[in-house]
Parts: sequence; C-alpha cells; structure tokens
Amino acid sequence: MKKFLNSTDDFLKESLQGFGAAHQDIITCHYDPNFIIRSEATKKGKVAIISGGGSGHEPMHGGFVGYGMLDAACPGFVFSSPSPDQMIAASEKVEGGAGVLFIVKNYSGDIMNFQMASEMMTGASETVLTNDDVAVEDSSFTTGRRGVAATIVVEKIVGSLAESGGSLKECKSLGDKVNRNSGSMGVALSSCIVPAAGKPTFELGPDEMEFGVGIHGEPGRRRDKVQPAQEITNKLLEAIIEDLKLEKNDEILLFVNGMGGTPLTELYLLYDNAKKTLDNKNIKITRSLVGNYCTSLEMQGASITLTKLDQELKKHWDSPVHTAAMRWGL
Amino acid sequence: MKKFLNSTDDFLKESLQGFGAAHQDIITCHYDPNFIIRSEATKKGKVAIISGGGSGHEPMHGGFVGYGMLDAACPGFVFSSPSPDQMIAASEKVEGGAGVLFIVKNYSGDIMNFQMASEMMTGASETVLTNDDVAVEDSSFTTGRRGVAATIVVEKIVGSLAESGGSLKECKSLGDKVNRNSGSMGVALSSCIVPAAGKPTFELGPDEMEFGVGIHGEPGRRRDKVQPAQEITNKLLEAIIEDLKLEKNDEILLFVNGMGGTPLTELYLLYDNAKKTLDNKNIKITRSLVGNYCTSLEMQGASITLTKLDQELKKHWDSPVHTAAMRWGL
Amino acid sequence: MSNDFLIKNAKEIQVVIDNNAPEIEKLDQEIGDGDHIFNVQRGIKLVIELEPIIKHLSMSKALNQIAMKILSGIGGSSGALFGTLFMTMAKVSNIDNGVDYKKAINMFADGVEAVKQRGKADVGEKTMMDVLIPVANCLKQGVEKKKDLKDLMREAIEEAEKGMISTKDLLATKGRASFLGERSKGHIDPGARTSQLMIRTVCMSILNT
Amino acid sequence: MSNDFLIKNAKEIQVVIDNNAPEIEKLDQEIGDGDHIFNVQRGIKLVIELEPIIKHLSMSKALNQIAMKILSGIGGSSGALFGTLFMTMAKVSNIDNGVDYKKAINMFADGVEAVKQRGKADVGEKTMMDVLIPVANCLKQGVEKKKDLKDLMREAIEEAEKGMISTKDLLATKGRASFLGERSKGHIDPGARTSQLMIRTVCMSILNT
Ligand SMILES: Nc1ncnc2c1ncn2[C@@H]1O[C@H](COP(=O)(O)OP(=O)(O)O)[C@@H](O)[C@H]1O
Ligand SMILES: Nc1ncnc2c1ncn2[C@@H]1O[C@H](COP(=O)(O)OP(=O)(O)O)[C@@H](O)[C@H]1O
Ligand SMILES: [Mg+2]
Ligand SMILES: [Mg+2]
Ligand SMILES: [Mg+2]
Ligand SMILES: [Mg+2]
Repeated sequence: MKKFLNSTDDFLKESLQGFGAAHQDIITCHYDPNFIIRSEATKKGKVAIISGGGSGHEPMHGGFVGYGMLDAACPGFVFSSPSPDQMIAASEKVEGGAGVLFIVKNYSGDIMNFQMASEMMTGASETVLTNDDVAVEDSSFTTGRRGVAATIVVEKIVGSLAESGGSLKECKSLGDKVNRNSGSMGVALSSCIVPAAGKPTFELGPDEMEFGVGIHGEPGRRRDKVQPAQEITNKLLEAIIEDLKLEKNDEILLFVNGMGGTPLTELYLLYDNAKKTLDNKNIKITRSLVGNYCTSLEMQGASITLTKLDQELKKHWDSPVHTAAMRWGL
Repeated sequence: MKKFLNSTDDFLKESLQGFGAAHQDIITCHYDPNFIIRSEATKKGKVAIISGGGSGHEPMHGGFVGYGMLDAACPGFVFSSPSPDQMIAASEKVEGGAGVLFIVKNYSGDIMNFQMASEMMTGASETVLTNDDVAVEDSSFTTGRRGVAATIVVEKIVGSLAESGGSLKECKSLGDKVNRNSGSMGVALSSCIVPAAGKPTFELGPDEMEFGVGIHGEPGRRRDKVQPAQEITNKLLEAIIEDLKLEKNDEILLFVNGMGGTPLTELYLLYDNAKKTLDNKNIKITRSLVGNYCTSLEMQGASITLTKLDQELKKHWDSPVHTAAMRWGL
Repeated sequence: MSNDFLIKNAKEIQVVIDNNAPEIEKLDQEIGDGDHIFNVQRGIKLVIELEPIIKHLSMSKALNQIAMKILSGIGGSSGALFGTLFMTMAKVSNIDNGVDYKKAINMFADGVEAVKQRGKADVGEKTMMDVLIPVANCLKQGVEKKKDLKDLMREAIEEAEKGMISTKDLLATKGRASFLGERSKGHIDPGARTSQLMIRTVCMSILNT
Repeated sequence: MSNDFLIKNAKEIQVVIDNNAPEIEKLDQEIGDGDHIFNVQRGIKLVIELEPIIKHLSMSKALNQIAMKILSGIGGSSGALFGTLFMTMAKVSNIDNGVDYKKAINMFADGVEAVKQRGKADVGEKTMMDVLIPVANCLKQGVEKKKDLKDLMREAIEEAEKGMISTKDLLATKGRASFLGERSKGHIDPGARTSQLMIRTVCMSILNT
C-alpha cells in the first residue's frame, strides 16, 4: 500500500488535524469524539444541519461545514459510520434552539447510529435520508438504495434554507424533495485501498470496469469491459433519466463527480459527453458542478448525478456558501 | 490504459469543451488555436496576465482564469508546451492597452514558444519565469530548475496586482519576487499515463517512491523506498527551507499540492505533518492552501510549496479571486 | 456470570477473531465495504482495555460501560448492533446480585430481540441475525426444557454454525450486501461469521469449566 | 530542391519515424516527459497534409507554410526548434528561382544556426544540436571543399549517427533531461535520435536519385 501516512491508527486523526489547521478561518475540529463545526457559533433560532458518515469520501462531509451549508460533520473511521456519541456531542455544540436536522446516507450502519443518537439526545431532531443511487434496485423489503453524491446537493440546498430561517420541518421536507429529485450512478476504473486493509478492496482486470459501483468499493451492478466515455455516460444517464422520469425541457443540475483518483480533464470530458446527450434530449442543464466531491479514497472513477430543478431549488443552490470545499457568492 | 475518453485525438478537445460549458459564467474557450479567456472583457488599462503550458496539470492553468487571476490560459497538448499562435491569439483577445505579462514555467519548450510569441506579436509584453523546484540544482550553465506549483502562487498574486492597477513593469517585478520567495519539491507514489502513450511513463516498484519528481512524470532526484509521511515531509521541507534560507519567525504560505491521484485526506495529513515541523522551527504558517492544483494527470503524489510572505504578498494573496478552481472574497 | 467472565471471554474472542481475520476481512470485501474485521478488532481491544475499570463495578454498570465503549469505539453497523446487544443486557432487572446461567440466557435473548428491533432484520436476510436469532431461540427453549447446560452449549455452537453457513446461499435484503442483489449470493455474511465465532468461543469456555 | 522533394521526403521520414516509434517514445520517457514521439508524428502528419496547398507555391512560401504548421501543430521544444529551422530556411534570399545542392546546404546551415540561437544549446549539451551542428558543419565544409555530393551525403549520415550516439554518455545541461543531472547519463537524447533519422532519410533519398 502506498499512501502518505505514518501509521494506519493515526491516519484519521492526523488528517483531521491538518484539515482543522488549514481551514481554521471556517471550521474547528474536535477530537474524541471527532466532529467538525463552524468556527462561528450557530445563530439563535437557526436549524442546525448535521451530516456525517464514514471517512474516505473527502471533502464530504467536513469540507461542507460552513456558512450556507452544514453546521457540523461527524466523520467515522474509514468507510464506517460515525457513532452516536459523535452526533450527540456535535448537536450539543451547534444546536441553536430550532432543532437539529441530520442528513444521513442510506446505509444500515449510518441509519442505526444516527437513530441511536436522536434517541439518546434531548433536543428535537429530524432526519433526511438520501438514497439517490439508481444502480441499486429500490424496495421496501430491503435496505433500498445507497445514498451517494446527491447528498451534497441536499446539504447545499437545505443548508441555504436553514440559513434563511427555514424551520426544522421545512428543512426536512425540502431535503426529502431534493433527494427525490436526484438520481446518481457511478463507475469505477480501479479499486480503492482502505488504509487498515493495506490492499485493494477488489481486483479489476486491466480492461474491466465496475459499473454501478458504490462509494466504498462495493461491487456494482455488473463488471463490464471498459467502454468509450460517451457510451459509459449514456448508460449512466439512461438509468438516471428513467428513474427521475425526466422529460423534454426539464431543468437539471448536472453534477459530474470524481471518485478521487481520476483527473479533472477526464471529469470535464464526461461533462462534455453528458451535455451532448442531454442537449439531444432537450433536457436543460441550468446548473453545473464538476469535481471530486464525494470520493472513495484513491479510486479512479466517476459518477453522474442529475437533480431536477425548480425555482426554489435554484434559488437555494445559488445562494452564498462558504466552506472548505465549496465556496461562492461570498 | 483506463481513462474516460473516446479517442486520444479528441481527449483534449472534449475536455476543454466540458470545461468551457461547465464554467461559462467565468470563462470562454476558443479552439484552433486553443485558449481560454475570461467571459468578461479586460478592463481598459489593465495589464493582461496570460499563462499556459502543457495540458495534464489541471486545474492549472485554465482553472485560474477569471477575476483576480489570469486573463487567459493557453493549453498545449498533454505535457507539450503550447505553440506561439495560441499565445498570439489569446493576447489579441485580452490585451487591455497596458501590455501582456506572460507567466511561464521554466522548461525549454515553454520558454522557446512563449519567446517566439512575444517576438511575433505587436504589443508590449514581459515574462515572469517560474523555477521553484528545488529538487533540481540551479545553474546558469543549464536550463536550471523546473517551474512547478509556485506558478499558481505567482498567478494569484500578480493577478491581484494587475486587477488593482499595477503596471506591466510592476507586475513583472512582483511576479519575479514571488518566484524568488518560493520553493517547491514533490514526491510520486505512482506514475502517470499520457493518453497518447497509453502506458505509464515510468515504473515504480510496490515499495518505491520517486523523490523530487517533476510534474510530467520525469524522474526526480532519486528513487527511494516508501517512507512514513512525516519523514517524507521533513525531507521536502528541509530542502525548501535551506533553499529559501527561512529563519525563525519568518511568515510563510504552506501549500500542499496533490498530483492528481492522491486523496484529500492524505494531503491534509501531509499538511499536519508539515505544520508540526514548521511549528518546531518557529516558522509561522500564516496562509494555507491544500488541494489538487498543479497535477500530473492521475499520478499519486504530492508536493509542498513554501512562499515567504510579507505585507504586500499577503494583501494580494487575500484579495478576491473568482476562477473555476480558486474562489474567495467574492 | 461475573465481570471476570466477561473479560476472560473477550480475551479469548480476541484470539479467535485474530486467527480468522484474513477470512473475515475477505468476506466483507466481497459483499460489503471491507471494514468489518477492523471494526470488530477495534471493539474487542477497547473492551479488554476496560478491565481495570470494570473489575470492581456491578454487573449492570460493567455491561453498560462495555456497551458504551462498543457503541462509541466501533461505528458502522456492528457498533450499533453489538452496542445494542450489551446495552439491553445491562438493563435487564436484578442482575447485580448474581447471574446464573438461566438469567444469562434471558439477558442474551433480550439483547438479541433489541438488536432485531434496531436493525429491522429477521432470519433469512443474510445478516448476523441468521446466527443470533436461532441461537437465542435454542437457548431459551433449552432453559424451558431444563436441558443440561453443557448439552445446551453444544447445541448453541451447532445452531450458530448452521446459521452462519445458511447465509452463504441467501439473497441479502438488509445491510450493505443487499445493494448487490443477486450478486450477494454465494458468500457468507461477515457479521454472521464473527457472531458465530464469538458464540462458539463463549460456549466452549463454559464447556471447559 | 523542389516542393515535391519536400513532400516526398516528409513521407519517407514518416515511415522511418513510425518504424522507430517505440524506441523514440522510450527515450523521452527515460529522460524527458514521453511526448517527443507524439509531437514529431503529429508534426509530420500535418506537413504531409499540406501537400495540396504547397504544391503550387514558391519554395519560400512553401517552407514558410511548413514552418508555421510545425510551429503551431507540434508545441513543445521540438515544435519551436523544428519550426525555427524551417522558418529560417524560408527566409534565405533568392530561393524561389531554383535551389541547387549548395544553396540547400547553406539554407540548412542557416537554419541550424537559428535553432542554436533559439535553444541556446551548443554541441555537448545532450540535445538535437549534437546531431544538427556537426552535420551542418560537415556539409558546409564539404561544399567549400567541393566534395562529391554523394560522398558528402554518406559523410553526413555518419556524422549524424556519431552525434546521436555521442549523446548517450553526455550529461544533459539543456532541455528537460538537464533536470535529471547525473541520472541523464546513459540514455540517447530523443531529439538527437529523431534528427539523426530524418537526416539519414533525406541523405539516403538523395543518394538514391
Ligand atoms: N440491518 C441489519 N440488521 C442486522 N445485521 C446487520 C444489519 N446491517 C448490517 N448487519 C450486519 O453487519 C455486518 C457488517 O458490519 P460492518 O462491516 O461492521 O458494518 P458496515 O456494514 O456498516 O460496514 C453485516 O455482515 C451484517 O451481519
Ligand atoms: N534548448 C534546447 N536546444 C536544443 N534542443 C533542445 C533544447 N531543449 C530540448 N531540446 C530537444 O528537444 C527534445 C525534446 O523534444 P520534445 O519532447 O518534443 O519537447 P519537450 O522537451 O518540451 O517535451 C530533446 O530531446 C532535445 O533534443
Ligand atoms: Mg462500513
Ligand atoms: Mg513535453
Ligand atoms: Mg463493512
Ligand atoms: Mg518531451
């Protein structure tokens, strides 16, 4: 395993310390239990937005703590959901009197740990569960679909509503709406290496890709031969468009997300290919995001997320945000 | 080779198209010859700052075109310097009556092509040559040192001066100063793959790293066994500190730059390790930058850049910037 | 059951889990995200480190300390699930004045029921519940039928093994493996495997006394 | 020398370069950045595509078109250097009324001198100048000494080969390989190799007419 680290035990701690020091104008890191909060206290009466999940997806979620987005993030160990004490401690620090909204990706571990936190803490809380990964079949008999990159879209938009005075109920309901309006799907060209494991989570042949991959190196829908970018893009888009039932003249956010090890040039190439296909279908790209936002350690790969937009969502997408990893309008 | 592309011939074009479409609020891409300019015309009387170089280092330089930084960027083929016609065409578009400052990394190819451009164009121009890579021995009998990540620091600071009305001479002289005040050094944990070549530029054993690597997969100072992050950091810092003759209480910008394939967690860990060492030496980190800014395709690796700061440099570092890859204060 | 018993078993479980670590790691890589073994190893280590603290505590306090340590120290599904198991056992009434094996079995069964509520998974969904529920049922029935303790331990070991093996051909409908759909078949569930190993270790240690 | 001669030689050079592509690619990967072969191949292709345009142009205009195409189509060091070579040759006076071999040699020597100015590298710095300068000198002297053209071509081929081989043990002080310091030794310079192959091809084609 080739990584910049000193020992796998200290990996997370040192990385958090670096993050905390490099962005002390925006955030403050707390340790044992680990959580990241804004360096400025929550405004009285503002709903506190808290997210969290396993580490290894950086900049998600710590990179999105700051004005206009999250109030706190709780990083678990690499690919392991955080534990209730982290959410409880973070809540105590950032609660502003209007309750706490948890944004949780739909994984058993995350759900159970966030649920236990809400049960054990005193104040009011609600939870938005994201499950945008259309690679997985949805069903009420199963865990359902994974929450992946659209979580960031939810965090941005709900963060804006909270900033502008939305109530806990309104934030929860807008979050659910953004999640419903979003679909994602990813593809991996290489595996990732969990530091504690020291070796790749899965093996891909030199001409293979994992289609519909998750963000933890979990196997996807199927293993395919590597295909031209335009074909990959079309397959990802087809699945998402069908799921969201997108139609001519619908407005969307096109979000091309890197898994961590794929250079920007390739992500922009995917954006170009996606734009060609969406233009052909007369689906209007009115907002864009391209970059490594919801990653899987050093995995080479990318995902596409589409979010169907309306006036409300566009307004909250455009509003100012000031975090380590996303900053505009300020 | 596993990359998101359709054909190696169209790779650059499609990627530029995607970049242009995703950031049309900030920049406009032109093709044949290729160059990227701000979507807003240069203010009359403002010095136009133009940079360029081989592609494969994204977001450098196109990602730094916008308010407060570059007026234009000229991307060459992957790892090949751009040709004079690109610089000439870009200059014609962005010249604002106060001359053109070229920011050029110190490579024979870049120097010769930019030189030919200045000779062939009509208006006034000056050139700032960056050569911050302390891995290479400096000498007036040789090409000297490579220009690497500090180029971005030069672009940010000179961009700010130009925005605030600095003359061509002043911009040139501030750029030279930032370059003189900066030192960088990098290390690679894996190679990169030039799309046209389709295979790694060099081979590294499973426990090897290339110490002092350049940003084109060029061999570095030596091949070493992989070492703990703190040791790597210390060696990089030592070389830079010695070169810059940094002393107790000096103020610096600490810039941890990813080569493209290394996840953010590891870059922040390097930041943490560097901070420990600099704290011990009483060198004051008063500005920070962490991320993938000057990359080598999908290479895993990182570089550290230190820039010695004074009031003037801090002021121009902090001033507003609004580009695809760097945005603050606006 | 005593606090010493808890720590002694934690130490034995550590040895067994470490010996089977490569296999367990592989199981979660195949149908999960590969962290299960590290989660479990971290949790056991933390529990063993509690020894000096819980040595002199009452059983309920000791179990609660263990539960909190597991909950906060592991994370992931297994942290919540194993944490819930111990938290529930700690809450069973009247355990500070001595716990005989009937009581211990009731505590375990209550814990498993709470885990089932927490994870909303039943037998047949390819999770640790395929081990925990059958074992809890077998133990409870054994107590009702007043079976010999050692016979019961041997039965529980068998039941755990059967449950663990059964997960191999199941289609996962809960937990991370459920995302794989049909591709989840053909692999043993990692949580089922660690649960089975832990149960076997505890039962063996009772058999050997 | 005619425009047909230029295109015919470009086509022959294309074949030779393509045949030696893997070796050239490797050379620039070892002590450069690996793009030299692609730069050169792209340049040659673009020049050949100029055929219909330059067929009916004067020699100076044809050479200038080639120079501009190389300059804008290649990039990198080789674009600037080979572009300068042709740009300078195009500017030599009085070439539109026929170019005999003496004139051609003077044009080439002027071009090489301009390349030397552009790149500021002399013999012994491990660049294409280790081929270009000795060949230009040999040809100029040959003309002065009124040597037989075919003998001269054979000498030039040898001189190019010698220069190319000489780069192997040199320490690079110019170009990208100079960044390697001592590690640049033991590898032939890629630009020297392509220059030598091109010169050999042109000389051979003259020998064969
Ligand atoms: N809803 C659930 N109910 C019961 N057990 C579950 C549930 N979800 C997951 N598990 C168990 O947890 C195990 C995985 O644990 P672990 O790898 O530590 O957590 P994670 O899945 O969050 O990475 C699975 O093998 C399975 O036995
Ligand atoms: N200053 C120089 N003078 C003469 N030749 C040079 C100089 N710099 C580089 N070269 C030649 O250019 C070749 C490399 O060309 P190429 O790979 O196309 O460009 P780059 O080095 O910009 O990647 C070297 O092998 C060398 O022969
Ligand atoms: Mg996990
Ligand atoms: Mg090059
Ligand atoms: Mg797991
Ligand atoms: Mg080269």
